[in-house]
Amino acid sequence: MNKVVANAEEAIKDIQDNQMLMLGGFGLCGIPENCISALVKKGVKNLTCISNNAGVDDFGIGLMLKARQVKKMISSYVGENAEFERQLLSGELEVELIPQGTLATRCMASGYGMPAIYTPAGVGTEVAEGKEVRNFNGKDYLLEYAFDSDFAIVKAWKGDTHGNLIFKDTARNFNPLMAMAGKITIAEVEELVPAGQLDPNQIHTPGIYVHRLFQGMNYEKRIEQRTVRS
Amino acid sequence: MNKVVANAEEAIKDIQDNQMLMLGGFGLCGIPENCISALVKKGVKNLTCISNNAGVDDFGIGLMLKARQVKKMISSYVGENAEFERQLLSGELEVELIPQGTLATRCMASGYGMPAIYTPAGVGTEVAEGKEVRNFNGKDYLLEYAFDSDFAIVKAWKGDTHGNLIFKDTARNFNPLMAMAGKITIAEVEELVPAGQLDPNQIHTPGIYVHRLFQGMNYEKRIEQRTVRS
Amino acid sequence: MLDKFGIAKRIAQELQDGFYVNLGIGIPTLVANYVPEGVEVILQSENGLLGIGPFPTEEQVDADLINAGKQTVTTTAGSSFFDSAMSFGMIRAGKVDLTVLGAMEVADNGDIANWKIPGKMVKGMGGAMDLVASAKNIIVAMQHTDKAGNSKLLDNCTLPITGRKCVRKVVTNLGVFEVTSDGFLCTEYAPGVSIEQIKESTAGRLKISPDVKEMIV
Amino acid sequence: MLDKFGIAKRIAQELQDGFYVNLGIGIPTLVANYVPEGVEVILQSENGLLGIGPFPTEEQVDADLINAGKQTVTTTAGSSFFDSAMSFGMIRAGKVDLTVLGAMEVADNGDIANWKIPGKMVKGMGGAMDLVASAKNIIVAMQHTDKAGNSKLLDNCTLPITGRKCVRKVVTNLGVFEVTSDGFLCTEYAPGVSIEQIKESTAGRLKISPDVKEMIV
Repeated sequence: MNKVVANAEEAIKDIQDNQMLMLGGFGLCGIPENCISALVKKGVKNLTCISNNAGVDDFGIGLMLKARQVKKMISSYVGENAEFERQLLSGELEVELIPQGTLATRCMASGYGMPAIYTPAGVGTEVAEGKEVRNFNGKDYLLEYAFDSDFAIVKAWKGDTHGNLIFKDTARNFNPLMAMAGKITIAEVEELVPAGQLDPNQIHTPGIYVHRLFQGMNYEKRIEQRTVRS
Repeated sequence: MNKVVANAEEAIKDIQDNQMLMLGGFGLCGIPENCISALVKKGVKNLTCISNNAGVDDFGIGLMLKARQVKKMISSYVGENAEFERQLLSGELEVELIPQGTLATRCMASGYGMPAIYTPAGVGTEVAEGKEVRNFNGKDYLLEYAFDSDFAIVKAWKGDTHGNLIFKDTARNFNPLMAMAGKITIAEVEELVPAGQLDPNQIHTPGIYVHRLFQGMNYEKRIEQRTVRS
Repeated sequence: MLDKFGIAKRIAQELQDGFYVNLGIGIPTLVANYVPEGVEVILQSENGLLGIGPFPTEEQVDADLINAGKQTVTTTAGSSFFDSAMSFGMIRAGKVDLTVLGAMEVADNGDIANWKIPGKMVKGMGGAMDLVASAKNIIVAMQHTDKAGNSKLLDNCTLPITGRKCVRKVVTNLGVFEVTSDGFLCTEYAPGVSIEQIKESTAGRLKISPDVKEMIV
Repeated sequence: MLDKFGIAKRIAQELQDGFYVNLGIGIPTLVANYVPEGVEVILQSENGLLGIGPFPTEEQVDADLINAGKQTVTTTAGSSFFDSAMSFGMIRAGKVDLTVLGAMEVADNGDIANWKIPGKMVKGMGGAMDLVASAKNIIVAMQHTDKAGNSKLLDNCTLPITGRKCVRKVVTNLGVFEVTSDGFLCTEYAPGVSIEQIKESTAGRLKISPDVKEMIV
């Protein structure tokens, strides 16, 4: 029971062309920087990526877009990325936009073995097109399906050798949900400790959901909107 | 923003006859001892109680049963209680048995604003009678509805004046789920601290779900199966 | 007529002590600056935070602590972090007392459009569709007309909608408008604005409340 | 013929390094005592714990730390606590590698009955229906016959069932039986047990594997 691998290259080595990946993070906050770099280096292509956002031109998933590795993005918001826009308009890139809460809950559904969930988000809008609508207690809901992703790649603050994860602040976001949802889940952590060092009451993601992890390095943690008090 | 009330009597004072209550705990572990005592003292009647178990004869919900306050129990397992058995066989008490995971997930659904969930538990059994069955990816699931409970009463380890809660060990169990699910949620805590004292990364139940709480006292924490190493 | 700060100030009057509030990007964010004396509200950020504090000092800046607009923020005493499913869970379950959003168009039945303009690059709805479908009390903060002078309070939205029949109240630079079964009901006009001006600037069904009064901001 | 410890020992041979395992009450609990050398498994308790340790010493006893049988326990290094929804979530999602349960009856199509006896006070299914409906690999540990000598391996369950077509393997005091589309397949017989005895004691469809061998425990 030691899920630790040496580094990002080792962790992602079995990811193949045409697979589906989930990537944690909200904007550039809590993204798996090391694995993204390794994916760019590996050059794997035609990926379908589920991630709330698509990075910026020169950071995050933007690096994979620039290297033309992404066939389809499944996201809730994809602004702030000129290369993204170019590929989308030229038809090189396919995009599926999903309400943010629906995206999150579809991840959770996978991790909880629920095949589908009902949410009111998008009822009566173009998001509802082709979807089943059902009324409960006078309110309409859409049936939305759990994701079925080959891999989930997440970034945590602390992790132990059993794969237990703890996230920090709003860098938590989609990470624990995607960690539960991958057929194979890969975690990179800022601080890796032996099993037994983390308080079992404070674990956000139990190790049963995590297949491999490694100690990440050189985190840049770029800030999109640096706002300070005057 | 101060949700603190003086004691259990104050916390439960608006609970009325014929209402529905959720009570946290698994067996006698993590049950809201103070509120149960106050409910017995108040003598409120004809309650529908949702709780994984029904206590033992002289402790936990067993005390409410003995005082004939419970009209209906909704539980997954109700052994270990002679008075319970007597009332059930005499027709004084109604019981609805629900698979444990279904019980937990129906609480979560309430707290997450999901009107219903799909679970495979009980498919093909008498639990499925009258319920909608739906096949997803070759497997059958039952449609199960979110609970709609007037009150949820939970027991936490630590809480702050904003209602943020932290649970300890397996005394967590149903407590955070029910805390999310009550129209009004009451928490009793072993240690009450001012807002700002608890680490925001370690909160199990955010205060938004908790309407009032109080510092509990004289916890007995009875053990059902005291097993020790020889 | 109000400027954006005035709109935010007026909306701040809707806040009640103990409210949990979600403020959208733009004018709604400004509402946090005008919380009335003696009122304590807790701000929710849908990326997973209850208890948004002020912007950080240079020393406090932490890349792991941002709001839904991706701005660096701080926390207040009693804050908590959670994942995105719980965040939208508490919104969906009606635990957030008030949601304030910007909009491009609002229809007189409460429909709202604020996520997509045909012909322009679509960036996505983010959490807007979840918020409008789930929140129990939604106030829209926006200019009454667009830059060309066209009303943004309409019979029907012309843009793709974000949610149906969900807006309860609209606060614009011209006044306060409740959404009723009879369309918009003007209950307050901004200082220096005439009822005539409001009528001219509103394309949707509009009634003027018999108790209409000048807004106090 | 095996005693209950022998059944537990044989099931322990199914454990693989790194397995997450849920052990039911009774004989299944005993399996934890026979984990093979060099194999590390993590035990899940459906009341919200991964990493069940041994029973506590008198000094370690903590009322807040119990297993699903309500016994006081301890934790192992790397354990974690979670709520009941996540606990059954990970079970439902197939993250638990092996589930070992007791049963009153098993049918030759994999149906299991272990929660209710008509005419007796019904205590409830607890987590049993969730476990049998969700677990990807279920082994039943039980006596081959009831106290009156009637087979518990049947064509059809006579008792109300807990789950349909879910049992993969049955280990009894007489042998090991895989559930196949042709019914029970006996792959091992217990020391001192004859094939004849197994045939006589089994009411459901039964085949004897051509590779059948004596169990090593």
